[in-house]
Amino acid sequence: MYKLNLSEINAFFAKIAQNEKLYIPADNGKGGARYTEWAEGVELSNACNTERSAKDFFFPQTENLVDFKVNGKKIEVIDSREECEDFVVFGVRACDVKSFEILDSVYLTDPIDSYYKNRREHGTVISLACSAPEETCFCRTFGIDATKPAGDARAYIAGDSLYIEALTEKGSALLSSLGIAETDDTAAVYAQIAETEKKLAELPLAALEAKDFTKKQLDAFNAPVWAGLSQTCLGCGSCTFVCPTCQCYDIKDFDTGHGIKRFRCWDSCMYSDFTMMAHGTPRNTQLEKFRQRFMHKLVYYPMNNDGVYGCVGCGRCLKKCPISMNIVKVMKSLGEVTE
Amino acid sequence: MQKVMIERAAELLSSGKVNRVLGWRAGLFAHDNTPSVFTDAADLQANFVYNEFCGANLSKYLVKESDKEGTVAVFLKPCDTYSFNQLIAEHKIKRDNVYAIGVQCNGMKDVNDREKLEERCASCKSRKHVAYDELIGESGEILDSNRFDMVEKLENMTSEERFEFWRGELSRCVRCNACRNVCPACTCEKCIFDNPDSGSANKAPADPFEENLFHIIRAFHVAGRCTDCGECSRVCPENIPLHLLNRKFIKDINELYGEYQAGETVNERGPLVNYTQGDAEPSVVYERGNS
Amino acid sequence: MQRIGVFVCHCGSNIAATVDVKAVAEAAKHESGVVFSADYQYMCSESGQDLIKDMIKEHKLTGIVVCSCSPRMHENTFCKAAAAGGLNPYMVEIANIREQCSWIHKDMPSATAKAIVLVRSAIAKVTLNAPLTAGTSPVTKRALVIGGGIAGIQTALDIADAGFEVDIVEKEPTIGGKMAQIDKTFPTLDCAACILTPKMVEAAQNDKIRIFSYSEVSAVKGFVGNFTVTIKRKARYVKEDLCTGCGLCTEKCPQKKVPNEFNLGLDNRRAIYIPFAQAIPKIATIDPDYCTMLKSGKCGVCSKVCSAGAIDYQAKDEFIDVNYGAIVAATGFNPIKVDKYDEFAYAQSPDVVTSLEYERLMNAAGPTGGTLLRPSDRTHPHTIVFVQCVGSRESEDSTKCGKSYCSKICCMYTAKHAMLTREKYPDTDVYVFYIDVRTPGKSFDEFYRRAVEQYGVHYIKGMVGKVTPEGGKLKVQASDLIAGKQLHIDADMVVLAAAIEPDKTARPLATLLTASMDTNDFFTEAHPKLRPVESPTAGVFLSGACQGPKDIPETVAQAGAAASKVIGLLAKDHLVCNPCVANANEMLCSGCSQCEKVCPYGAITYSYKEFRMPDRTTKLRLVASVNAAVCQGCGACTVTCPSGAMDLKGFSNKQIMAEVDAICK
Amino acid sequence: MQMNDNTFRPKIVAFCCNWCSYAGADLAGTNRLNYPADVKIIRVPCSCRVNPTFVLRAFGRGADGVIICGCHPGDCHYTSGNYYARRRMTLLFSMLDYLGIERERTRVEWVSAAEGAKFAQTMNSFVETVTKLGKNKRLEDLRCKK
Amino acid sequence: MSENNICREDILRISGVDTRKCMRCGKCSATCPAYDEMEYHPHQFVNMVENGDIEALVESPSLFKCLSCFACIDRCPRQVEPAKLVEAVRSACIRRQGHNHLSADAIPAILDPDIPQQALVSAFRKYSE
Repeated sequence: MYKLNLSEINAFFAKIAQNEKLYIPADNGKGGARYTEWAEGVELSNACNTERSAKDFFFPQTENLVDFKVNGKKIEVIDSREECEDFVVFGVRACDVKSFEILDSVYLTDPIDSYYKNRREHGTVISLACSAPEETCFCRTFGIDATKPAGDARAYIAGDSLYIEALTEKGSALLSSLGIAETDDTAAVYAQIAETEKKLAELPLAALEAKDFTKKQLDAFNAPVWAGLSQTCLGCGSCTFVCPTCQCYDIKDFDTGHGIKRFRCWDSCMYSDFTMMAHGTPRNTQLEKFRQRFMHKLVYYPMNNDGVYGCVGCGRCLKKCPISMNIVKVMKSLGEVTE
Repeated sequence: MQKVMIERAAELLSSGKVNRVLGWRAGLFAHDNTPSVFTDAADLQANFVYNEFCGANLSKYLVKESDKEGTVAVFLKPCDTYSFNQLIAEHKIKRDNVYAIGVQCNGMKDVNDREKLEERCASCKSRKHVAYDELIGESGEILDSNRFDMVEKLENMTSEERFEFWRGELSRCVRCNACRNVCPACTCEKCIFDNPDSGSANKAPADPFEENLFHIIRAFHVAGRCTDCGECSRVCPENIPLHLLNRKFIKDINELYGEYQAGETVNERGPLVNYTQGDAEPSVVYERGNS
Repeated sequence: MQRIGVFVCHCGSNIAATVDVKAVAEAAKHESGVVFSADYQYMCSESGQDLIKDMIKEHKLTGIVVCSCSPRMHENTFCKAAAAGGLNPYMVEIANIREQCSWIHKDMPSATAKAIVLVRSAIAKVTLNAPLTAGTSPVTKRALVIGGGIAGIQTALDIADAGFEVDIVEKEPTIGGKMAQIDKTFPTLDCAACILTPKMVEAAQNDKIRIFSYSEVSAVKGFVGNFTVTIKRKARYVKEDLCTGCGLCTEKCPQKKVPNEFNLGLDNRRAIYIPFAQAIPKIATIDPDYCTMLKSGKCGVCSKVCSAGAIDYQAKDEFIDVNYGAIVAATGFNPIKVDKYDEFAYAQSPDVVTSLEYERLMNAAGPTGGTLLRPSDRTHPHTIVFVQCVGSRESEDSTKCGKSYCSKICCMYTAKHAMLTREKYPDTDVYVFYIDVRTPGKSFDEFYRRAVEQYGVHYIKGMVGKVTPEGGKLKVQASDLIAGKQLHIDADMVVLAAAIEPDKTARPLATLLTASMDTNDFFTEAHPKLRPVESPTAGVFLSGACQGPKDIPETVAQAGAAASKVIGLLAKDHLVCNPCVANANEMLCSGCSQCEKVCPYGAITYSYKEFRMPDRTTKLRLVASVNAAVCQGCGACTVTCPSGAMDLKGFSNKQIMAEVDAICK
Repeated sequence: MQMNDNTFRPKIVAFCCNWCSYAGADLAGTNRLNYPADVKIIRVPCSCRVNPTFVLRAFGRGADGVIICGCHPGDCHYTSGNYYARRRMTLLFSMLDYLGIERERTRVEWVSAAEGAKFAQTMNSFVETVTKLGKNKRLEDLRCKK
Repeated sequence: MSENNICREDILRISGVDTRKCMRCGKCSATCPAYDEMEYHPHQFVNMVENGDIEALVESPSLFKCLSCFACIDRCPRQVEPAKLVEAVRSACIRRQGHNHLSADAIPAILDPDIPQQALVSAFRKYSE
């Protein structure tokens, strides 16, 4: 394990940033944190997690897929893709690291999404173990250990030091190039892990259990509770846009006046035009749209992915939903009816 | 308060005067209450809540609820009653199907900083209920609010400073549409931004222009109808102070066309569907404030 | 996909001298949708139009763009040519490359570049044009005239003359209006009654004219060609079909103390009355405010003396609905109340009268039988002071009830009064205090000069400052600005030329008609110069002083003009509507009613309609619909509509945005 | 076809009402009154037909200035259209200014059918003002750039 | 003339009167109770101020013959308010003299509360001239 004094952390960041772009969570001046490109003066945030998830790095909100040029009466297709540069993301929490696995399962299985793959290959993820989980955290529910995040490398902040260990070849290549001292004295790390585990056990949502709904799929689908749960859903996309695992997108063409730009953009299953087809949409009511979102995360996804849930318990939707409806409330209600 | 409200709601349900009650349902914590419809007394007793985290403006839900059969009782805070009136004026709420209960409000707390009042409550414009069938607690007065202070501060900046300020704010927009969907004035059958036929729809906000377009048009479409309930800013997941756009329109309207508070009464002709021959010329924009 | 043809006109050298027309035609060829593009010497010439017709057929064009002069010049020409070629005339767009390009730019490259942009913009627009068909709506061949004064009577007579049925609604028990109260008319001094009453009789006897006297308009629905008007026939308590107008009841009625409004309260009438001898219809009316039978149930004298049995104390207001194709407002004027002018002592002394009261005092059928007597002591006045401009030409922020406009008729009728007074009673001294004497009219100034030169009326430039009743006299303090003196005159009578204002019923009527009014409550004309007798609301016309102060000849002229407009309308079986009108997409409309509020024509209405929802339920929703016959296509509603449900045909959101895009490209 | 030299030429979109201002522009042409070719006119039935989205669209697509011309207040062919336009555009332009978009890029002028000279003079002064400001950078849509 | 000339603009500013609103009807003069005492009559006052003929007014005893009864203000159909002009010329005139004749002690103990303030002040100016 590498170790460095926290006072040297900016020098450590500077070293990484010499070779490739580095993104770290920094305070946004609004009481939250967001991933910011590191430059002199950008400080690592103390916040538990960023307001927006880390999925933006690999699956940005909009990306230009291709351009069409209209020349007189001819149409020319232009590959507008720019080669992705190497970059490092530091400070990703266990939940968000887990979300990359879920995104991978969608975008890196056949047919492989080359845009996503390109970004994934060029990105190095240094995770950061949690030490102060929040009341909205429930990653434990999905078997995620906030103290042992995955990634290419994993960091701990314990006492006045930053401990960091490589987990993949990519990670170790990066770390070894930085010339940081190694240490065997990891007692402080373990002490902190123990302390964090205690905190995790005391979280208000610690007892939340992820039930296996897959066996009672139809019961869950037909449960009358959906009506009440979705009743006041506004149909906005805030839950899906802050969610690290929501991976639906739409493709939109934009007429620039002298050509067409084709964009991929995030879509939300809450939107009225989600999966809009010539005949309309298969889910017309907000109840159906609402149900789809949670059935997908809690039932359909686990069914197709060996029981892995489509939720990582980051708790962002608990904070951001305008009407404070969220997956925890859904799981509780659904748990009761499928008992 | 909460206890009285539960009792009254239960009474209304059992007497058959109303079929449903629109209120707030307690959440996992004290601060995540959800707007909800109650139909039985036991549910009310167990889950109905009214505390300082009941910010959601329930009048928006009446658009749907009052269209259903039967009568719905609704609890309205003072600022919600303005939206209520405005929605009635626009034929969005069937008044006959609603039993409106005004409830006293001493300001709602900010979910992000639970010690503080929400900005909209700290600069509350009115504690007066402008519409109700009955009242629980007290109805206050129209207040002398400082709600335009920040707008004024922005007006006094230079054009460059304002541009930077708004770029900083609007660039965070994720176009989740929460501000629009929660807005009681945004009750179109289909929003132009969702309608590919309108020429303005664009789901992929790939350029800062889209952010400007969306927010200018959103604010413009509710100008003269916006009651300044502040829901847009409350729900923004990126904490963009969207109310500053709406308040700019309100401030301009007040200054140029006379004091106007949307929703104060039903049936008033809003300032954008009205005029006087002596209205200010558009050049007034160039003649005032900082450039 | 559209197949668009582009025609670039040289207009001789008007365009070709500064715009490279060949380059423009060539550039247009490369635009998407364009299948034909050419330049031509004169597109508006016969052969130019033939080129359009031929190319439409040859290239199966679905839309054409003509790059030429302003559409205000030849849009119609090219639309007709397109129609002759078998194309919908609304599939034509004009790129204005003359007035807005070749004529204002000197340098060829930039003018040509601009012309190409303008053509592109027109192509972009025409690509989105849709064929439009002008709709039609039927016309009810009956007109309504509201107001039975000289304006209303003349309008009705002229309409009836053309063979159309016309109804007059008059709120008083008789038609005749203000002119019936006037003694003589200027500048000819013929007797008003002598020229008015034959017209009243003519109206009554014309089988095309129905007169609803003692009636009011209480509701108006519909639009041009198809109005439905609810007329309230006020209870008269006398059966119109039975009353013979013998007048016995009006003599026997014991209630004698009713101020006679026809004589402006200068004498009294009975509770059952016929306003004046030549009243049309000559039917008695019971005044419910004074009739003791109606008030307390005790009396019944009139019923007893009426041999025709026409009295009906149980009568109720009746409401009838009638359909009309056109409506004429002829609600006339009234003198303003002058009580607020304390300095003129109108309220203090009965010898201070308004000009209209003076008119009655001079009239043979008036309260004094035509002998000029002071109202206070019925003696003959020897000194009479006329004050001009009382309440006219006051500043807008005046705290009194004055008007900012000139009442127009006062100068002339005061000259008339002064002249007639001097003629009948040469021993009276007559003073006229004026600010300006305004006499623009045929034989008007000559008339005024006659008053001064022939009749010796004292015209004094200056105003009366104060009138004080003192010892049976009126002490008049005034200034003579030319002599630079203050005058003190002991007068016997003071006559105030009170300003005139629109009748109080005009404002609520305008609301019913959705016709617009100015701040003084005069009806607004559709165009102050070019459409002076039409209101901006289609199918509503204006006659007489309800549009602005007018004397009798002007009123009659305008009445005839309004009638001719009505005849022109009623002569049509169908009205062709402008197809470039707003239309509401009911699927998008959310029924907020904002558009209804901005529509200047009342063309938008709301109704509940049943819609099938995507989940197969049905839902009743309030939605807007535009009456294409009434809409004039301004587009105010389209911008007011937040959801874009309201759009304007021919100038749709998409078309305008396409033009913007093409220009900014 | 851009000018050969590199001096900046602004793109100006002018919305003109059919009854007054468009006729005023025609009169400017009939009287051969010069104004820069940068001005391109879009004919609308009334100034009240101009939707704020059109104005924003023009800026997004690369316009450097937008001017709306209508009948003088009180002279509207449709009696009240320009009164509504006046309120809408005042509020819209005030909002654009508030967002830090240069206020000189927007203008409303009342030009009657008889005011050809005023039309030309208005366009000259507007083009001059916008040229001084330079390219619209704060409200352009970069996607539409060539 | 004197070194500190009073100009038309001063009078218009002090009085707040727009002399252009006058339509020369003479009702002010017709109504004036002090007409015969005055060299220049109210309507002439308005006209002279409009023409910038201020010196003649300042020199004229008319200035202090005006009773400040405000009849002209009340009756003027165009709301020109001639008495305010008179008062403005008076105060400009006093300002030019460099001292104020008014003393607070001079105010009688009992006053009709309905008398307009301006009438009082102008009366003091008038009698202390």
